[in-house]
Amino acid sequence: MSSSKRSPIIVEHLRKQAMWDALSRGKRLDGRDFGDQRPLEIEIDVIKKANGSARVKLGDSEVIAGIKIETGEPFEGLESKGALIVTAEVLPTASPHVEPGPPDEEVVELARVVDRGVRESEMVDLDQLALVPGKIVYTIFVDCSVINADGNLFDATSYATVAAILSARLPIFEMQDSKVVDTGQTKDMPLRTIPVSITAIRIGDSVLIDPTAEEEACMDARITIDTTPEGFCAIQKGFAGSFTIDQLKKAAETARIKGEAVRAKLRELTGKNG
Amino acid sequence: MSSSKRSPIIVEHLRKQAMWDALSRGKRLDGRDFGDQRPLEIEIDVIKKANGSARVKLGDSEVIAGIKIETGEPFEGLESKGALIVTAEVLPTASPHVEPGPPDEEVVELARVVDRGVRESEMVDLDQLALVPGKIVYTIFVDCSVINADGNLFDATSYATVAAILSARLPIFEMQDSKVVDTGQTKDMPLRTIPVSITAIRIGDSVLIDPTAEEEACMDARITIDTTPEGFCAIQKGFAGSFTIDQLKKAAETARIKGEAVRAKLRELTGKNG
Amino acid sequence: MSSSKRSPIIVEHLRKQAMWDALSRGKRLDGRDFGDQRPLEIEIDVIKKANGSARVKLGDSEVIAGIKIETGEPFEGLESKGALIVTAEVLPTASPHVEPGPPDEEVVELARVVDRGVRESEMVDLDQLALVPGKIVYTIFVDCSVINADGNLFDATSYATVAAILSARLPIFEMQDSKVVDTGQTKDMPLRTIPVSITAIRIGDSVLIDPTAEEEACMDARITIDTTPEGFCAIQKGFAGSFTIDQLKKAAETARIKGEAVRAKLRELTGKNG
Amino acid sequence: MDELREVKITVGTVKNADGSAFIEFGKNKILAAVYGPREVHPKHMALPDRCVLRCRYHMSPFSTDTRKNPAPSRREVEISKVMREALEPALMLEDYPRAAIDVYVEVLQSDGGSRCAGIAAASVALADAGINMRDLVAACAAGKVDEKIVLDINDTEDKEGGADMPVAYLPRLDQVTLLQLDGNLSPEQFNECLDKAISGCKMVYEIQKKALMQKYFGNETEMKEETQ
Amino acid sequence: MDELREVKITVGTVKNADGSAFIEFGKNKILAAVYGPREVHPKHMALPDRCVLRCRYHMSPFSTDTRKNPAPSRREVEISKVMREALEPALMLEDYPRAAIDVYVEVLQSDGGSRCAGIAAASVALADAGINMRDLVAACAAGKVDEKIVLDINDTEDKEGGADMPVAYLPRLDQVTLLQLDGNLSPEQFNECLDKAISGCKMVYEIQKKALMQKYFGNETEMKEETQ
Amino acid sequence: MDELREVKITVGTVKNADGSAFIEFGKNKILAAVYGPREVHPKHMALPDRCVLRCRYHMSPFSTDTRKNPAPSRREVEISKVMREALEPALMLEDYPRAAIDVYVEVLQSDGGSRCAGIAAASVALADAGINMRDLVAACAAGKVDEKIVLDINDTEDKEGGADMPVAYLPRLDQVTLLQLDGNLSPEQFNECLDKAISGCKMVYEIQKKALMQKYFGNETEMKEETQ
Repeated sequence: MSSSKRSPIIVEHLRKQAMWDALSRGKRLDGRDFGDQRPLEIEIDVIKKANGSARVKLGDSEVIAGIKIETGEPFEGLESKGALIVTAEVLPTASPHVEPGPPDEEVVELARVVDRGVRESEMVDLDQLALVPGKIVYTIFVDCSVINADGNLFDATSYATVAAILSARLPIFEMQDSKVVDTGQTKDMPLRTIPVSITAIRIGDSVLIDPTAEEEACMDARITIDTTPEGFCAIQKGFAGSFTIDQLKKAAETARIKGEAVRAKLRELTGKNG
Repeated sequence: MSSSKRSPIIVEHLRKQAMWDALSRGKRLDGRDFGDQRPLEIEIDVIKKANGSARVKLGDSEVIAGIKIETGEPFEGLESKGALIVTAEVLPTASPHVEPGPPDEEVVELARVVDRGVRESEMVDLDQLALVPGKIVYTIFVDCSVINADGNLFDATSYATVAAILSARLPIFEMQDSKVVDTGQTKDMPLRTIPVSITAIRIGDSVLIDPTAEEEACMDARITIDTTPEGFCAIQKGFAGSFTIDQLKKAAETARIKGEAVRAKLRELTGKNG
Repeated sequence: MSSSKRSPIIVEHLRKQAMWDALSRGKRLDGRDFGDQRPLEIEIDVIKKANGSARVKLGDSEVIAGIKIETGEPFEGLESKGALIVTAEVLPTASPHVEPGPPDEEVVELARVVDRGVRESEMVDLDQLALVPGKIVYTIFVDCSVINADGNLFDATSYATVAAILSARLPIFEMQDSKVVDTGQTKDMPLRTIPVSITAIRIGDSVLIDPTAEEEACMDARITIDTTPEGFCAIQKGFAGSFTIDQLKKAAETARIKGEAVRAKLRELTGKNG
Repeated sequence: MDELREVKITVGTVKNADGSAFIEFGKNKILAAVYGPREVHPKHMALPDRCVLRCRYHMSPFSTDTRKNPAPSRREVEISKVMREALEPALMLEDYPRAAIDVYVEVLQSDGGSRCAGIAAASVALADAGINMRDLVAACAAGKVDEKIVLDINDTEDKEGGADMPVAYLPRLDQVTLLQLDGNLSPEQFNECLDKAISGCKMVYEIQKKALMQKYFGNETEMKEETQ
Repeated sequence: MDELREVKITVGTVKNADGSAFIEFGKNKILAAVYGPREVHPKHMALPDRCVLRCRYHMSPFSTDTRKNPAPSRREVEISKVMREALEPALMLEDYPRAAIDVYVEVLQSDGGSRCAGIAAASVALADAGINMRDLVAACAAGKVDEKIVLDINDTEDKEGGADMPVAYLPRLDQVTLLQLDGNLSPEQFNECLDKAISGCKMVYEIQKKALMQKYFGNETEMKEETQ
Repeated sequence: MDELREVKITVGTVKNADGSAFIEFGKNKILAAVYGPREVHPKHMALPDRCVLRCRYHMSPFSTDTRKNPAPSRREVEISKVMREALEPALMLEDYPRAAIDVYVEVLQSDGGSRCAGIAAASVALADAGINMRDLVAACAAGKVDEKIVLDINDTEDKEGGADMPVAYLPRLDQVTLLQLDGNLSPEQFNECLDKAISGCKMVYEIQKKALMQKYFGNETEMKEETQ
């Protein structure tokens, strides 16, 4: 069951006051402009045992994504498509506030929002990933481990997921005597586009992208917007606050512009188009 | 592990006192005689997506039962029979005392007692529901959701279950190329009889049927008796108290008489015999 | 997640003091020498519904092991071998400190260490237990229930497991029309050797075998050593303390000598060699 | 294309609850019940200066085309969260320190747009429970079908190549409290779709108000409205 | 037909327990152990004016024809509940306020009637633990085989077309504390079956008493009985 | 045969942690992070006279040849326990009464000997967190391959007919805190294998010390060592 939580009142109040003072002067506590992303480092092929992998540092938030490709049964209603599953775990290494255990609602939301961006953009052409349509299909697991958490896990996890997919090699499976055999060979993943997530938060009247953990502690509302070169493919408003229609339309426009810069970086790093 | 619970002592004591006073005058707090059932409303086909459904109001207790019919493997030891599974959830909407979560022992008992009445009466002729005996059989799920709880959930849930089964249409499945195919057509469920549950409780020396939540809070013991036109098919004594042999035999007789009235109502409503 | 626990300080302190006093005089509180095992009773075929069973009393620790043999899929990577699974439950009957529920880390360790001794000794020739290699194999469950706990559950559970395996008869399954059929006949289990577990603990500078619960409450470290007639097959150092290299080598030697006596007892009881 | 499916809201359908509403939204049949403000258990979850809001969105096993496993799915966990976050901005939680309000939404029959219908019903149930609110939370989805932006998509329309955008909105305050998108929209389509969803929210808002008036003022209101 | 299977009860078989009993009832082999009265954990579960009774009925994986999954099944949850409710009326729980009594019943080998055998053993274990009791709880099933009402059905007789009625009974107080029925009985058969089960309970009661006497008074008692 | 695979330890890699280390040990890539000493939740788990040590060993789903289910396996539960017990003797837990220290070990890529590599990394992370320690815990496995006793077995060597003996060791105190064996060894082989594992531990110990020196004294140290 979903339930609202919060920090001690005084602390929350003082923190918000300092944050508001800075924002009212048009600046963030770390000196960035509202539309600035923190430094972004992406490294691929960091896990040799995985079929694809990436490590992303967005400011001090750090995420590793690893891909394992197997075969399995198709999803119900999607019998002639490969299956793609994104999971996320915020490791207890990531901050003093994480407890080991099954994912809570925030982590479930994180995994589902990242999954949605990849799925709805149709980044991977799942139509090409059925071995025996209706019976056996490729199953692509993208598992994300958040190693250090300093805000905006949505974007950091999404970039790690997308970079891992772009870097992945597809093992060539074949049917022999009605059994799946790994030929030991690989080929390119069938890719169509590169989705990019941009998350913004509202604090008072200010809307800023790529928030730190400190900024998230003061946020009134959050929005995560996934774009492709053609437009939008997934959106998730989060946190117990609201946006005006105008703020949403501006955030959407910002997501397109800032997203293009990240997309260029991903293209350059992986040599893939989309 | 099963464990006994209880309300505050004084409250329990005062409540019992008022209840005893009334019962000693031969009356219940809501004016009914000991052998009177509360008003019973049954409506069928309330959920169009289900293969059968019913909504039951017994006084202020309200239950919806919905049936989904699929195919699956038979139960072990019952290889040539269809599978019938009754589940129950007391929704957190039903009372301030329900917490969302996996079913506790009371809800497990509720589901199992309702299931037992249907199963032991052999209401549904499961012998006719094997597609490929030993391999693929019809699987009939009857899922019950208690929406509002005001006592005697056993009977309310049982009536919803029985009415949903009586109203259900069986989808016609066929084997084609060793795969199950839904032909899109339906037929009558193979029915044999109509079981009816009557629950009585003992408070002091009084035995009364169809208790309200208020009466259950004062009960010393409970008994649920399922009858068919021919006799008895399932019984469950519940709660941490006892009955004399004489009280049990009288309760059994009452269950036959009162059950016949409910059975007549079910026959009339659904046009089914049994 | 693994976490350290402990009893009240004073109690622990007083108990250790008395224990140290005795051990400094070269004696244990129950009068045994450091290398003495408590009386060991082993009875086989105690559960007729099982394919093999044994009841072991080691001092006041009592364990029943029962074997069920079925067919199933092989383990991954071990496609042409039968599957052997040892589980353990410390029943809540066993001591006032056990709570019913899923196994905690101590019980997980108990089951895995007992399993390891049987598995690594290659006691059962699993190569002979594939029905259709890669598809259907014999699955041997050895389930252990600790009925009363008075220390050294590792050895008591291991002896019960080994005795149950030695006493077991293998049902003869056959493939008929690509289905498994139980012929109703049985044959000898394919056995290779008899592993024996000997557990020692360190209290201060003393190393003693077969500890009671009282002695375990004072222990600094524990070591469980499984031997075969040829040497060692499995070891587990446990508890949050340490041994010197010299202590370990001596404990290993003791395990060989004391283990041989238990092995002789098992041979005699079951008529099996190994 | 710019019309809602048939929407019907009945207030006060669950006898034991402090507030409740039953919504039929197309083929959706959804029950919302509210308990609270009431004591928080366990106590350490209470907040000293405001109320804790808890929310459960759950689908009955018989509510879907294929039987739904009764255990909560990851989808239900996520919807419970966004639903709570969509309702919270409308509530004056600071009026009930140390207490909890529980909102239970049960989908008895599902169709497209169940989360919006659930939010609309929950909002009415909260009002029925007498909780102090800044505004009702209206909710409605818009989307894309065959490259056209349309209001209020049902099950059969919500298919491949389309897009679905559920929105929750506080009409008096002009605030969006839920916005999700599944599917591809061009920048122009995005703006059109958002505007259309907001217009749908406003239609739902009228139905919500009418249902509450109907319960609390009954035929009197209806007659007044008819004579206006 | 009106005879019990062989029943043997041994008292005090589990060294660490405050009370215990081992029953062999036909092919059933069942252990019951009692801990308490003792402190309740967690404390908020304690009752100010009486003792909490907790009960677990559990089957060992090797106790059944096909291996039983060690996790508690719904059947075990239900039997734990009816077993507790069958025992509770015999106990003077008001003598131990704020405490708990735990009853653990482990089926090592199962046969027909394991819940009755378990109740009988648990009742003896409670007496062995020195708990204040109004009476021992005797338990026995009767049923229908081939249209005849018979006492104490075993595994192989309990099949399709039959009926099974487990009963628990306090002989001194003439109170029934457990009554279940699976299977079809005519009104006449019902009365006959219940009476037969009660008569079986009375036989079990004698065996329970004898087992306790045997432990506490040993051969002395046996000799006395023989000379009577 | 008596050489370690390549071992590289980097200290302080997890920004938020109180102490951390990243170890590459052959193809193992393992992260260890330490939080504490800090308050214990729930409070009743605190100990009045010393610190509670908690330990989690966990494998990322992508760390293994076949994808690992993210839920903790029984193997991970056991390793978490022996890892904690291997670290505890090195820590001065009595210096932090009523507090807890949490050690999280995450295997990002696994190879043979991951528990030893994890212990080595965890020990360095504890030192980096400033926890009072009697010694670093060094760890290394030895084993049997083709009837020969060898140091530090990797994944491909660890196969049927072999043996694997992971060991953890406090070099300054000459104490063994972890010893496991899987596989058959003659008495002579056992002694040889244990000695070889200890010698491996001593090599790992030097690498651990160097990594800590590198972080805290940087190039200065390196230069000093080179001139020695």
